[in-house]
Amino acid sequence: MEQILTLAANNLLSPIILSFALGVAAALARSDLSVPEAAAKALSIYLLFAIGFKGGVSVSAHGIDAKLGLTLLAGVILSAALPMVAFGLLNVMTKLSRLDAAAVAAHYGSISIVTFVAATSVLESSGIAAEGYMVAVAAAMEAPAILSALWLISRGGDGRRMDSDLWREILLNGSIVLLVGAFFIGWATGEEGLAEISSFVVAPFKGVLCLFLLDMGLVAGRGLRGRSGALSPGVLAFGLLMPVVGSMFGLGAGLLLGLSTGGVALMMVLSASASYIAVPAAMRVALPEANPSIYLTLSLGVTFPFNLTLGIPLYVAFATALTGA
Amino acid sequence: MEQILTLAANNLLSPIILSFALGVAAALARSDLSVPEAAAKALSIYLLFAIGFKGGVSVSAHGIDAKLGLTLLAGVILSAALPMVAFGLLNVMTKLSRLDAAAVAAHYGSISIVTFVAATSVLESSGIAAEGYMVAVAAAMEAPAILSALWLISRGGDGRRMDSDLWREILLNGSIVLLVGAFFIGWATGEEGLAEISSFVVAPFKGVLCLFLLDMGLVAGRGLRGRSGALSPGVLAFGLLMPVVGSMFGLGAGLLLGLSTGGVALMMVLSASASYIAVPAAMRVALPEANPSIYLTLSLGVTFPFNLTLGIPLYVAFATALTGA
Amino acid sequence: MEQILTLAANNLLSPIILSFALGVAAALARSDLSVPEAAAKALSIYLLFAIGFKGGVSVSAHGIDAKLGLTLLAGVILSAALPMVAFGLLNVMTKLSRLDAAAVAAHYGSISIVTFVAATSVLESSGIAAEGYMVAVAAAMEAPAILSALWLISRGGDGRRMDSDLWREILLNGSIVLLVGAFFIGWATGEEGLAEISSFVVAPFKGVLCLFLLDMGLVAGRGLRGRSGALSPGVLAFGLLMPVVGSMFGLGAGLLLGLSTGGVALMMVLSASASYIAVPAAMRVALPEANPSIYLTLSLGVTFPFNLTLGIPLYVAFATALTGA
Amino acid sequence: MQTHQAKRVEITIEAIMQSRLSEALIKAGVTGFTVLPVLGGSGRSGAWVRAGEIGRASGMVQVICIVRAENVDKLIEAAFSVVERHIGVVSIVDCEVLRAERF
Amino acid sequence: MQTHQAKRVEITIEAIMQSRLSEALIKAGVTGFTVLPVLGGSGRSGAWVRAGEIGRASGMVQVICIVRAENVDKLIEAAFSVVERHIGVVSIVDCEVLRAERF
Amino acid sequence: MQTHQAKRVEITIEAIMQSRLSEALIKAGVTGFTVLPVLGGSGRSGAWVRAGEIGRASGMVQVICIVRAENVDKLIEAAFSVVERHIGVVSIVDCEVLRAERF
Ligand SMILES: Nc1ncnc2c1ncn2[C@@H]1O[C@H](COP(=O)(O)O)[C@@H](O)[C@H]1O
Ligand SMILES: Nc1ncnc2c1ncn2[C@@H]1O[C@H](COP(=O)(O)O)[C@@H](O)[C@H]1O
Ligand SMILES: Nc1ncnc2c1ncn2[C@@H]1O[C@H](COP(=O)(O)O)[C@@H](O)[C@H]1O
Ligand code: NA
Ligand code: NA
Ligand code: NA
Repeated sequence: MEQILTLAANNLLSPIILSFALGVAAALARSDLSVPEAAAKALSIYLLFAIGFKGGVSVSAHGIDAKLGLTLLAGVILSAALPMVAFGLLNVMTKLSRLDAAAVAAHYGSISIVTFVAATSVLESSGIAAEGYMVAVAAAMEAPAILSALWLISRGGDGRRMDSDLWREILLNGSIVLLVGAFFIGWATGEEGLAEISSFVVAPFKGVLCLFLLDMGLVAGRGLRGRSGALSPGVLAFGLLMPVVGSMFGLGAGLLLGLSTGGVALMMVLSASASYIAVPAAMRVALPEANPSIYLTLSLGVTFPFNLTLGIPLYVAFATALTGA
Repeated sequence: MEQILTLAANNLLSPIILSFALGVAAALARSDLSVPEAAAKALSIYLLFAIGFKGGVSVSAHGIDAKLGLTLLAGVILSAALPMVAFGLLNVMTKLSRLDAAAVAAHYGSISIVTFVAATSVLESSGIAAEGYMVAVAAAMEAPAILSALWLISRGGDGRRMDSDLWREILLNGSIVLLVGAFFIGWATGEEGLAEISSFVVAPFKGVLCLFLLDMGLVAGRGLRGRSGALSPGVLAFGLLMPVVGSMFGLGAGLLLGLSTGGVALMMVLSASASYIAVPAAMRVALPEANPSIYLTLSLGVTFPFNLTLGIPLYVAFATALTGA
Repeated sequence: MEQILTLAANNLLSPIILSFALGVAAALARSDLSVPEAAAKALSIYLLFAIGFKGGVSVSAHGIDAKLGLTLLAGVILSAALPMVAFGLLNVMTKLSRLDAAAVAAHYGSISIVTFVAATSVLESSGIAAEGYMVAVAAAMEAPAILSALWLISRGGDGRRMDSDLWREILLNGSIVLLVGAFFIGWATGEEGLAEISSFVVAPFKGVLCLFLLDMGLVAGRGLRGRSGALSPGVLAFGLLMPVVGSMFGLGAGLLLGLSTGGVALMMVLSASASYIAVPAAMRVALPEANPSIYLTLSLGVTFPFNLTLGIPLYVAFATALTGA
Repeated sequence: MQTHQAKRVEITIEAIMQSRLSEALIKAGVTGFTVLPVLGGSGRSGAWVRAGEIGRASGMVQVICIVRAENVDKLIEAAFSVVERHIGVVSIVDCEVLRAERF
Repeated sequence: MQTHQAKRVEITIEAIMQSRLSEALIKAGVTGFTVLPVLGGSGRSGAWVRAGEIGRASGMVQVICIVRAENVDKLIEAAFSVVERHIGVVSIVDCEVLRAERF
Repeated sequence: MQTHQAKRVEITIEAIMQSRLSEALIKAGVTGFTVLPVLGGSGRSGAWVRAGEIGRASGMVQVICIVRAENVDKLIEAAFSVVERHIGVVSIVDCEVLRAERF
């Protein structure tokens, strides 16, 4: 318990979290501070490239693990199953329509790569190692949740939501391609490749993450300001409960697979986090009648800050305790 | 004197100033070289974040100074008072209308954060320390000058210029919020936080400043090319005289407060510099009839280059001589 | 031969080339991965500034070489002459109209600065030194080819293509001005200037190049996907043959001038590479009836990837063999 | 200079639907269109600005399509089939064009 | 497909005034509008391009507002009260719209 | 509020030709114009998107010019002399403007 608190306090006082808080505060105070869209996208390209690349280098260094395949599979299953859990909870806790509930559920099966990145940076600071291929697991967990949600809807008699364009857009969305591509580049070039570009992908990483989270804070804060009315107390409670529930599924999977402490923690983080890029875009195409204010505010305005500030230290503490590290 | 010349020569031959000169030259030659707007904004976000953060870290390292409060107050007073001085000088030296003179005056009470950043980098190269909280003073000096200018106008019988939106826009403008926010983040996380992100906020700082000043040079050069006709000789002379006059007020304040050599130099730089972001925007809203060609060309095309090239070494030399360092 | 293969294999497995390949693959698979235009432009500004600056520092360190003037002259002559060679080859190998052939020819006389940058990074990794002023030669080779192409057209009775605006646009285009400007800044500030900003212009250079080539790959891939139909087999063959032919002229010039191994290699690279920024823009103004699909796809979709992957190792190997290093 | 009657159709639609709209327009025989970026807007589904978009997924674009009057119905039906379930606005203006052979 | 008569009002105004204009429009009962970025322009107060703006403070935007004909006067008065002392241009075009219930 | 008849000319043209078009317009006595960015488009010379432009040299812009009806012919001739050999579209719409003294 004490360890959790220390970790949480350390986490809350890191420049990364404080930058996020600054963004939220600036947005709530209606400051005109803003990061240009192109710059925010460039920062995210940098983060995806760096995190994928470093994951690949780590795999090339430690050799390929027998558990890789199983872990990927577990990720896919979690991503597909968590929307069912979320949908059930939403039916109990809220009065959302079937459509809105399915759309929200899709977000919680999928993942937030920024939460993942923030968690790796916390692990690193704490000196806890993790399997390099967890970035590949992250990529594998992006899409299955969307299919689950559409299946939930089609069971309600409302079909024909997917076209082949949407398939391609989901499976080959920019983040997945960049993350996986950089992972393979890191794997192929290994330590030697890392040596060449480490003063780009390693040294400034945390600083870039600060600026990126500043922008995320601005975006989340604006969403909260403009749309918080869209959330009933039940929906809000779901946004805080679901990540914890999800993380428990991730914990179970991680322990079953026998992952390292860091691996278990990241599996929890992936299960706990909710998408706010890939899934919203897919929902706008496939379920345009679902209300974006609900799923965006919930995912980015509630669950993301929760995971970033309290969730990550909690998951890391659990993983540490239960893997006996 | 010799020291001033050496300092000035060193300053003029630094990559930072030469990058600015390259930008001016390219713009005057009508090259199509340009830095995308989003990139320039991203660079300025980086600079504000880094300078604020480092200021905060320095305060956390040296402890809070009893003079902090007084220095902030002095900054506010200078910002509010210098427009009166400028307005007086303009009435004597130029034939500008009351409205245009007040608009110009507002710029000279407020500050240019890039001039401040360039000055800190000169101080650093010369090994001269300064109070970390000078960035907070910079933030405090942005806005008061605007009120003074509007007061000057309202004395002419022309009132009702401020609405509550404008108040918020001025006090919570992006630069101030980011600068002050990063200052507090640096203060809260201290040396430990700096260690985490110093390869982002410290190592590449001067290089980023080069590219930023390249863009500033392009912008200033384009302004000079397109609008220099707007400036009469009297107005031009004001643009060169006023920073020196302003710096003397800053010098007095700095000596009275007993600041360090670097602190006095920065106080001079702040008083000498003229705004070209916050104040012009406020003027467009509050005094739309004032001619932007005059105040923009003067502030960015005349005073900014003067301070950057000759002013800073001059102020540093004065501060060094008079603080007996 | 073995050395060529090793060099080629090393080159193909560098993060830089793999990033390019990732971009091409993502574009061909119709992923929505994209680098914002402003970010891509910012990256290219960084690369031009860094490469120019480092070239200048190197000149300041090694003193000015008697061959500088002659090498510049050789560059201008090559740039003016190679379009004739290309035009002849195109008439033999393809059925392009006179207009399209001249437009294509212009591209092959001019240069691709990214190919040049990639080559300098290969040389660096292999520990092969080159004359610092080769960046100035690169700048000098951008424009003459355009005049040659217009002369080729005007011989066909079709004149009056140049206006003074176009002259200025070509000679003072952003890349040339930035490259040459940064070269002079590096020259003026020397090793001391480099020390100040080397953690910006040296350390992250290769990493930035990765992201830039990712974007180039995306752009080239999209071009190939959308427009490859525009290329007949003859035109395609030209796109692979011409760089090799060009490189032989560069080799001859480099050997005649007595350049270092690296200098000869870079002269080959410049002669082999084809423009895809400055010349296309000039062609849209001067020869709007020429088909951009042909010259863009050829230059960026065929010749650029060829040079990047196979060409550079080949040219370096040749240069190494023939300068006896 | 001789001009010709035509119709200028302006469709404001979510960016994510733009490729689908383009395809539908091309299928409906449209010979060309132009896409403009949109900074922000306001409507029944609330106000938004591109810079402040949550998730940055839901920006909009404006597609402008100039057609001969006789083709406007086909175009609008094609557009409507895409826009129907989505937020967005379609407006039509009479215009004149140069170089009618292009439309 | 059935269309309905409406007016398309286009207001080119300094970016810094846009939030004030939006507020005025909404107060005047407008149900929606779209904001386009502007790259540059030229007018009595001189020429400017966004990329070359001194201080980057003074860019412009174009606000497009489609309203029923009976509401256009109210809209224009609201717009004019904001634009009045500022540089900018207001133009009005007759148009047709789909889904009239939206306006 | 009093409005005045005018013409709104919209010229979609390659970005690289814009400065030449602006000069031609100013020579033709135009008092102002506004330039909008274009994200992408499709026409006889194929489809393109700005983000996917090879070489990024060949983007387009849209120039909007409001003039009195009596000046429209001069304007169009000036525009056409620039656009002629280039790809691009010119359309003209009747509009009303406030503050007629500005045009
Ligand atoms: N009356 C209108 N005039 C211009 N644009 C509109 C109007 N109504 C809606 N829009 C645009 O269409 C988008 C979606 O509108 P809505 O479907 O009403 O939420 C808005 O964000 C605006 O960009
Ligand atoms: N005749 C016009 N047609 C289109 N846009 C115009 C016109 N006149 C002015 N503008 C736009 O309005 C802005 C301000 O105009 P002005 O108030 O005349 O300086 C210009 O920068 C243009 O963007
Ligand atoms: N019918 C049209 N409606 C609107 N814009 C068009 C149309 N035709 C062409 N354009 C625009 O003009 C550009 C060049 O057209 P084109 O000369 O036909 O290739 C296209 O990329 C579009 O941006
Ligand atoms: Na999840
Ligand atoms: Na000042
Ligand atoms: Na060449």
